[in-house]
Amino acid sequence: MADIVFWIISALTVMSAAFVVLNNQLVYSAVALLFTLFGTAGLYVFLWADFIAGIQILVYVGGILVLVIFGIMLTNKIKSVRISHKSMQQGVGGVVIFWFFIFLFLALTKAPWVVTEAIEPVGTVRGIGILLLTDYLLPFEIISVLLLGALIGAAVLSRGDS
Amino acid sequence: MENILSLLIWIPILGAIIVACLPRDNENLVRYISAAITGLEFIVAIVLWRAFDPVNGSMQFMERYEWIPSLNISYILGVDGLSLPMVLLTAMLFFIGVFVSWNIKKAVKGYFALYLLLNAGVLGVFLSLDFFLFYIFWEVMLLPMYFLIGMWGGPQREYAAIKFFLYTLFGSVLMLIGILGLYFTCGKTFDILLIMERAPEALNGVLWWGMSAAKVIWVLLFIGFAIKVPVFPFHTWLPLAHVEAPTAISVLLAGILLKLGVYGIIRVNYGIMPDQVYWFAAGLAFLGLVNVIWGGLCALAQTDLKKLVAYSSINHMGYSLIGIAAVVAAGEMNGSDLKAAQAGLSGAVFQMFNHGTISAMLFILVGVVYERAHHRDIDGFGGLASQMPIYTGITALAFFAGLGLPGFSGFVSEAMCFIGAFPVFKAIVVLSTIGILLNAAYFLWAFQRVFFGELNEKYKDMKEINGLELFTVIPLAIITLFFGIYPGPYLDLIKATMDQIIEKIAFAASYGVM
Amino acid sequence: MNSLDSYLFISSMLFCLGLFGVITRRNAIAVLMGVELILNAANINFVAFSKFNGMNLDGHIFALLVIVLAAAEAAVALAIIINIYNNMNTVNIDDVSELKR
Amino acid sequence: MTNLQSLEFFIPEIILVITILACLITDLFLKKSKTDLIGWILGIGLVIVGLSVYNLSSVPPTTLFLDMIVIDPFSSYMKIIIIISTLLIIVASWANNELSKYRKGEYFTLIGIMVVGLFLMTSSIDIIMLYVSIEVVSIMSFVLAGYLKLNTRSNEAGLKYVIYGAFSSGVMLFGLSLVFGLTGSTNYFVIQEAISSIDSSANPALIMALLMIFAGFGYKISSVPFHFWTPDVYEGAPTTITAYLSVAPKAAGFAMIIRFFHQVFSDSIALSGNAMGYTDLPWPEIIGILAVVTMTLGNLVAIQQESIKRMLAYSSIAHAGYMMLALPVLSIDAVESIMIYLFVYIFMNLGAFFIVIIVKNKTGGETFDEYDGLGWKMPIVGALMTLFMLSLTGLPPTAGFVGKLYIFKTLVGAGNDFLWLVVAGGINSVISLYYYFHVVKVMFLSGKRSDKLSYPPSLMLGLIIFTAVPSLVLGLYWNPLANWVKESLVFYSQGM
Amino acid sequence: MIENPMILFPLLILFLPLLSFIIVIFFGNKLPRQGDWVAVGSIVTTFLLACYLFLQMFLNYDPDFSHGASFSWINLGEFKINLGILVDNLTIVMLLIVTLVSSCTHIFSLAYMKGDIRYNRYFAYLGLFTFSMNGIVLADNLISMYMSWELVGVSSYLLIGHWFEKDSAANASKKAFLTNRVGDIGFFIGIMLLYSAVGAFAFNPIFESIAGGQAIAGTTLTIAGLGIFMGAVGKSSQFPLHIWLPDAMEGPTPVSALMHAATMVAAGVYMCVRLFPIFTPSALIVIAYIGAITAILAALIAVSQNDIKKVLAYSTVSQLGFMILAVGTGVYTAAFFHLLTHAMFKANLFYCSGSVIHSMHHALHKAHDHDTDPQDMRNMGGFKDKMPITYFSMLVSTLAIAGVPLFSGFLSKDAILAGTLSFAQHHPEHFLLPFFGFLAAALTAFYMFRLIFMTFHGNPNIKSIVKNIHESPKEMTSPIVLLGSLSFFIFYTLPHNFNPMKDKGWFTDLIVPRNSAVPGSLTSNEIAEYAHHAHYLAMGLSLIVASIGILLAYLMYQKKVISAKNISEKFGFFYDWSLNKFYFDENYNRYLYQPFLRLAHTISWLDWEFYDKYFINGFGKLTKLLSTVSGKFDYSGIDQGFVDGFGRASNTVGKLLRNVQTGRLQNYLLFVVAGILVIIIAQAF
Repeated sequence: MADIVFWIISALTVMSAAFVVLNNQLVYSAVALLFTLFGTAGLYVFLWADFIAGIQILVYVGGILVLVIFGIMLTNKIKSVRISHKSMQQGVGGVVIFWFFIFLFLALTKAPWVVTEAIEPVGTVRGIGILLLTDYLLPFEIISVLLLGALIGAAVLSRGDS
Repeated sequence: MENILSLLIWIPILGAIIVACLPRDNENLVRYISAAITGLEFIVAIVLWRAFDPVNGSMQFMERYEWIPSLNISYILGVDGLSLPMVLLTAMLFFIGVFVSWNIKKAVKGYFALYLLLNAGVLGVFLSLDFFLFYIFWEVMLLPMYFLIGMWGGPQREYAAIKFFLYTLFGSVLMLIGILGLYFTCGKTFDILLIMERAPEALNGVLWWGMSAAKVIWVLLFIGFAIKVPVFPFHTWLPLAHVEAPTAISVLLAGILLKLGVYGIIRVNYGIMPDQVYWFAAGLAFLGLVNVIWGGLCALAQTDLKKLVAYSSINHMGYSLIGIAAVVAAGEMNGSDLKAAQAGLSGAVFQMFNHGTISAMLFILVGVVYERAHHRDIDGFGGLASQMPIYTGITALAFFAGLGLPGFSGFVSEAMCFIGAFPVFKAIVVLSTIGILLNAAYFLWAFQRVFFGELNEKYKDMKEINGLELFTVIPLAIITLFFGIYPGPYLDLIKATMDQIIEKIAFAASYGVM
Repeated sequence: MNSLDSYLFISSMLFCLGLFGVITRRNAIAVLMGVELILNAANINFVAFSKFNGMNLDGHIFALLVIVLAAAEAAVALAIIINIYNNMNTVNIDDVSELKR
Repeated sequence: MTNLQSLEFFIPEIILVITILACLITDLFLKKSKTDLIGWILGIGLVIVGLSVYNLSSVPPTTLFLDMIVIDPFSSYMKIIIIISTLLIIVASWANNELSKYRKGEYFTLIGIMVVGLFLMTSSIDIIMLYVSIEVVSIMSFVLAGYLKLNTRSNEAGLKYVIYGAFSSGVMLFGLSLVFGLTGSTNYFVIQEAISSIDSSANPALIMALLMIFAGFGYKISSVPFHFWTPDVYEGAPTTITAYLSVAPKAAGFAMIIRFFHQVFSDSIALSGNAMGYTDLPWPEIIGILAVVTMTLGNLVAIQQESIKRMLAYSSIAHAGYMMLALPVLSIDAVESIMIYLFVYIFMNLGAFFIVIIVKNKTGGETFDEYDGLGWKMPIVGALMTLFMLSLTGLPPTAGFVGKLYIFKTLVGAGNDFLWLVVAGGINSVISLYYYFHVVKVMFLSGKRSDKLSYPPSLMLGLIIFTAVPSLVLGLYWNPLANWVKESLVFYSQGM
Repeated sequence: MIENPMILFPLLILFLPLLSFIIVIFFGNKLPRQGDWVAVGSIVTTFLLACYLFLQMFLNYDPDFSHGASFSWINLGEFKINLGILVDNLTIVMLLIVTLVSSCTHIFSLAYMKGDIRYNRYFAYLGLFTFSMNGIVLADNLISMYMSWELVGVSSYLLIGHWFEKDSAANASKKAFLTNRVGDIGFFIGIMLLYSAVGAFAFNPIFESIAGGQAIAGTTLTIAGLGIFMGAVGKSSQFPLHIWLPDAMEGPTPVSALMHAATMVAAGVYMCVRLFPIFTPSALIVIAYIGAITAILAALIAVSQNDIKKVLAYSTVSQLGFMILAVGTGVYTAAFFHLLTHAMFKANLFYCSGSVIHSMHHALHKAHDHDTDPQDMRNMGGFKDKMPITYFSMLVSTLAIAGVPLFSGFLSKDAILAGTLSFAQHHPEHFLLPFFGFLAAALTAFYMFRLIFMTFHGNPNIKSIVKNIHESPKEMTSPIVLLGSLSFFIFYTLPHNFNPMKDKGWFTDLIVPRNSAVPGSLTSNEIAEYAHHAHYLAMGLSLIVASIGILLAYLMYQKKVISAKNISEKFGFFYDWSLNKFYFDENYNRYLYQPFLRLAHTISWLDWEFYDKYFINGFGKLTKLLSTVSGKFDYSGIDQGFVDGFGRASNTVGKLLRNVQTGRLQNYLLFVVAGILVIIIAQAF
């Protein structure tokens, strides 16, 4: 059962991702991206990463995707949702990327990944929390500086002065 | 006396700074100060010459200061019989050149500041005994030259300037690689004398790209110097640069800068890799032959007087190359023919000096007529001999000196080059004697077209050569004549050093692999 | 089933699709979407490696930070886009001189 | 070292963050015309930071924050380079007319934040830290590149920068994830150990990862083929930011690359002498080829630029290529040569950009037409520009030559495998002469003597003289620099 | 050393003319009479000094009389050049010739060149010439001989080009110099060959070492000898380099007399005589043939020339051929003897022709006739009574050159012919040599008398000028008389012999042939012996051929019994060839000069228009092309064009976003991905 769900989610993720890059209507792509992101979150659940899955939905779907759609809407004087945009070199690109995928996947499957058995934890929040305040304190703090900067930057750029 | 060599280098640098600080509207002041500085320089050079001990063939007046210890770079200067005549020639030609440039009107201050900087660069190359220092001076010459050609030159000056620059830079980059190669193989030092000591052993058996490193380095350095000489096929910057440069700069280009190439080959290639001389000498002689014939033929076909003189420089430097190739006669396999080696090498070094004076004279004289007629088309004159007898006389003298007439110094050195190279490179020397005929042909033909025949009506008011111009030419003419009649003083000056070089090369034959 | 390889398959699939998007799309926002796919692919990797390496939470931290960074990036991108929007509107209307230059 | 213990050695960054906050707060109370004051605050703060960096440069190398970053002389050296260039940029920003329409408070604040990121780039030894610091720098750069809100070109620069920045960091991230998967750690030293003992079946994945990671690195130092953002961003961004992007992130990027390749992809003996040690991965060859392609492309394309700013953008690509030449060798000499090159590069490149600012302030343009006869109208600017061009070409007796000398020396000394790189580098210097001297030609060779001489404002004059002096003096006497670099050539490594 | 008059006087003889040159060229204009007195004074002094030397030699009467002195000119340790002088009988006789003819020329020129615009320079150049000629004569080594050799060429260049306004003069001077240079190249190669083998430049060590047979022998020596002989070919105007001498007649006539008849052109012969010991038998054969061919060729040309100076010029070439022939056949003292006698009578012939031309010139000037050529014999005739001194003097010299007994030419020519004949007797395969010799002798008699008859006898061809023809001034007639009288045999057979048929005299006593240094050659005694045997036969033959020549000329040009016109028409082909000098100039021009110039132009074109333009600049162009290509690839050039106008960022935001990526960037990425793919495949799988 779990496998079936896994495969369904995987298929959903990949197919909607394909839709994102292949569809000619920008808004449709954005919506397809939503499904991909949801699918990814589902995969995180399968990977016992409940916290990350939540963050994925909160930040990605709730934040980033909205921003993207907002951007699309804002920059195209929308009269309909069909904002077409063209692609290029799909043929050659497709062939190259296909082979790239083949070899990438081959390389990845052949590689000796570090594998250790583990049991499913009750939740990862606690562990992540501890790590963030011990081992990864510095990145965590720096991220805050970064967010501050991004905030200032976004504010500067979008404020309508001068 | 201790630091006389530094004095030689720093006087013009300080002079350049002084000139740059002068008010830009007082042009005459700039000229007088430049003349004074180069004059002082000339005096110092003469003092150096008087104090020089010709019996001692090694470096004299050595100065050595730590500079960049982390790379083993030092400030080392020294002078020997090879560089001293060149220093004298440089000081003299730069002094004379100030008067040749007297009529420069555009940005006088900039001109003379760059001029003095060039002076420092040239002297630095002749005097420095540390590769880094050598290279710096080598490159320092480029920038003033670029501006001097590019700003004060003829119609195609910008093209000529950048071409000169690119050509030379290409050579110097290769040279830099060669120098770095030596730096590493010879124990991380830039000290030329130290490298000379260590190189034959250190380079033995080292391979670069599967080739003997010594050979690769030789070729890299050689190309760097060959472009300056210029050796065919690296010569095409020269006619252009000479034609476009203002007169004084052509004088210096031909008179001194070309000598740097041959000087470099003797000092660096010969000094550091004497064993490889045997490997390359035939090629060198052959290139000399090509220079002689190719330059001569090209000169014959020119219609621009200055270009003719420029190609004649290519032709004349060919003799020098043949001369330096002759040094292999001293090797065992060539019968240890010391007299041929001496004749060839000394002849080549003598030829450097002589071409310096003669071509300087030629360019000054071309400049004189250009100043009056504003063109240099050989066929556009005619009959000037009746209008300007003194000018004609001096030009005749210069042309005869150029075509290697006995009684002028050029003859002595060319003959020595030939005589020296003959035992080893019979065919090449015999073929290059055609050059003697070519010399005569292009000079006399040009002379005839410019000076003989009926006077061209356009120039019936042309002014005779004036006192200032005479002042710039006469000393050169006197030197040319003096050394033509009695070359002894010059040859005595260089003899000991030449003997050292020959001895070294002769010795290298015993361990060098062909 | 449900092995590391299957996650790697999905992540490399997403990565390649993202790459494809970046390579083929002409629209800036569409390219940005391709980039998001790539980030997601990487995140799947991190989390997957985390799980299969004895629940090593380093990967989770990494993924978390990536998500945050992606958000910041998107915010800045959007700010720039909005700025362009503002700018264009004004420029379009009155600043003809700059067009003529 | 634990987080608390680390704070003692983290003082520079802490001071920096405090300065940033001070900037931010002060900005709230200032009128637009007074925002130059923020520059003063940031500048003074940076000076203090610099002093404390200098103060810490002699402490024994150690890791901080539980193996997140290190403090060692190498990072201190790079930090000082970054501080010097930032200070110069701050001063130049006061005089840059492009910015006069905007508030500069946020501008300086963002630069401050960027410096934090750059500091961390030079010192991180954990791939998470690496990624975060790169992102800090990138995101600040995006904003700064698009800072001229009213200028479409600047907007465009920002947009392009964002998109390609995100793309590159995404690809890098994927590569990092593979490394994480293969080694199970994010710490450099653990990764290094794991890689040195890894099965050869990992090679395809490792190469894949390496190439992807290099996408991120290459993007930061604008190496081909990740340079594509450079011309447009450099051209569109405010000139001060262009100048800044061409030096500081590049320096930090090289620091990061050196550290990464040293401590991840090579043996621990790599830095102990001239001997090179690396795994059997072909990364030296790959980087060597990329270096040659980078400088060749940079030089070739620079030839046909009509805008000097754009030409300098390509020239900075070429310079990245020169520095990359030394990367495959990665001996002590190689790192030394890159460090020296970076130091001299700051001055000559910033000097050139400052002159672009002067000319743009005066004429409003940055194409070659604006430079026509400049040497006659503004002799000092012309002369100094010539000096910078000389130095960028790498001709003695300028600092640029010393940089090239060290690079070439490294390559010649490294032996046969690298000789072709020297030849390529040499030929490229010759090519570069052509376009650098195109500027000189335009400035001096055309145009006539003008009776009215003009001089730049004293602030800019001071700046270009300040950059010109090292550009010349370091070409003649760089022994102190060489010694300092030698002293700074100490990396933290696991064995210590 | 220097106190010894046998050293000091030669040195004075050498340098006095140089001093005169320096004074006159620099200060001539400021001196009274433009300084001609300086030149004349110095040269007469040298003549007197030469007379003193001659007297010394004569009193000594020692065939081995020899003095020498040298100084170190170049000393590099191993490589040394000592320059010095060698004074022996040969030198002294030659010095006497040079100074005598030179003095005469100076005096003659006082009148002849009066009023010339470059009067002082003319005398200065004469001084330079005399200096360099004396240098050749006195040289004791190859280097100083070569140096003087070239300097002689230069003075010749300057003097031929004295009237450089005329293109023909300018061309002639250049031609003379360049042709000489061709010979000089050979000379120099010969010097190098000798030096590289022997290690010395001075004559005596070279002879010794050749005699040793170790250092150099066989073919090498032959080549060296022929190389040195090349110098003589050029200077003495031998076939095939004889073309310059007739053209050199563009110079003033006294110059022709001095240089292009008596001394400079004889320098080649002098050198051959001086260096005779180094020539191998095979080299000598070549030399002999060159001489014989030159003699006959020039004589054949001379018979049809109408320009009085051209006839004399070709006659000179022919006589020089005789001398070279004599050298080649081994009787080189005969060659020198002929040099001596020829110098006297040929100089005189030129003075006489100068005198004639001078008066023609004046006459034409008076008649305001500027079209008539004053040198064309067809315009002359009947001058005998108007210019008696000139006529008689010229007649005497003509008799001498024709080889009539009682005159000097008979003695020397006879000696040469005897030598040639005996050579052919011993080497029958070389029968052509005497044949050419005798035929040339006959032709000489013929064309010289043709000249006499056409100029002085018969009726005036242009009556209007004859009345204005009169004898030249004393400055001109006195040298004519002096040299004319020196054409009598008696001056050469003193002090023992008064028999005009025998050449024995001081000359043969003092100038004795030396053995060749080449091992295996005939000794001088053997050669003399053989020649002696052939003496009477040769004398007879030469008398016969001379009579035939004179008679023929008499019949054709005096009596006009035989019509010259008829003959020339009958032998039209030969006449054409002779008149046009066997088309040497034309062929040289077509097959030598023009191709050479074309080669020069081609090379120059190659160098400048091709090599530099396409190859060197090709690198630049290639770089630019690459730059364009990579620029296009890296960034669309079209975009570049719009960059400054921000047209690319066109007016809607959407468009900006859409176009923000140019396709190039994505191409890039594609390449990158493909590149990575390749690397992966290559490296990892």
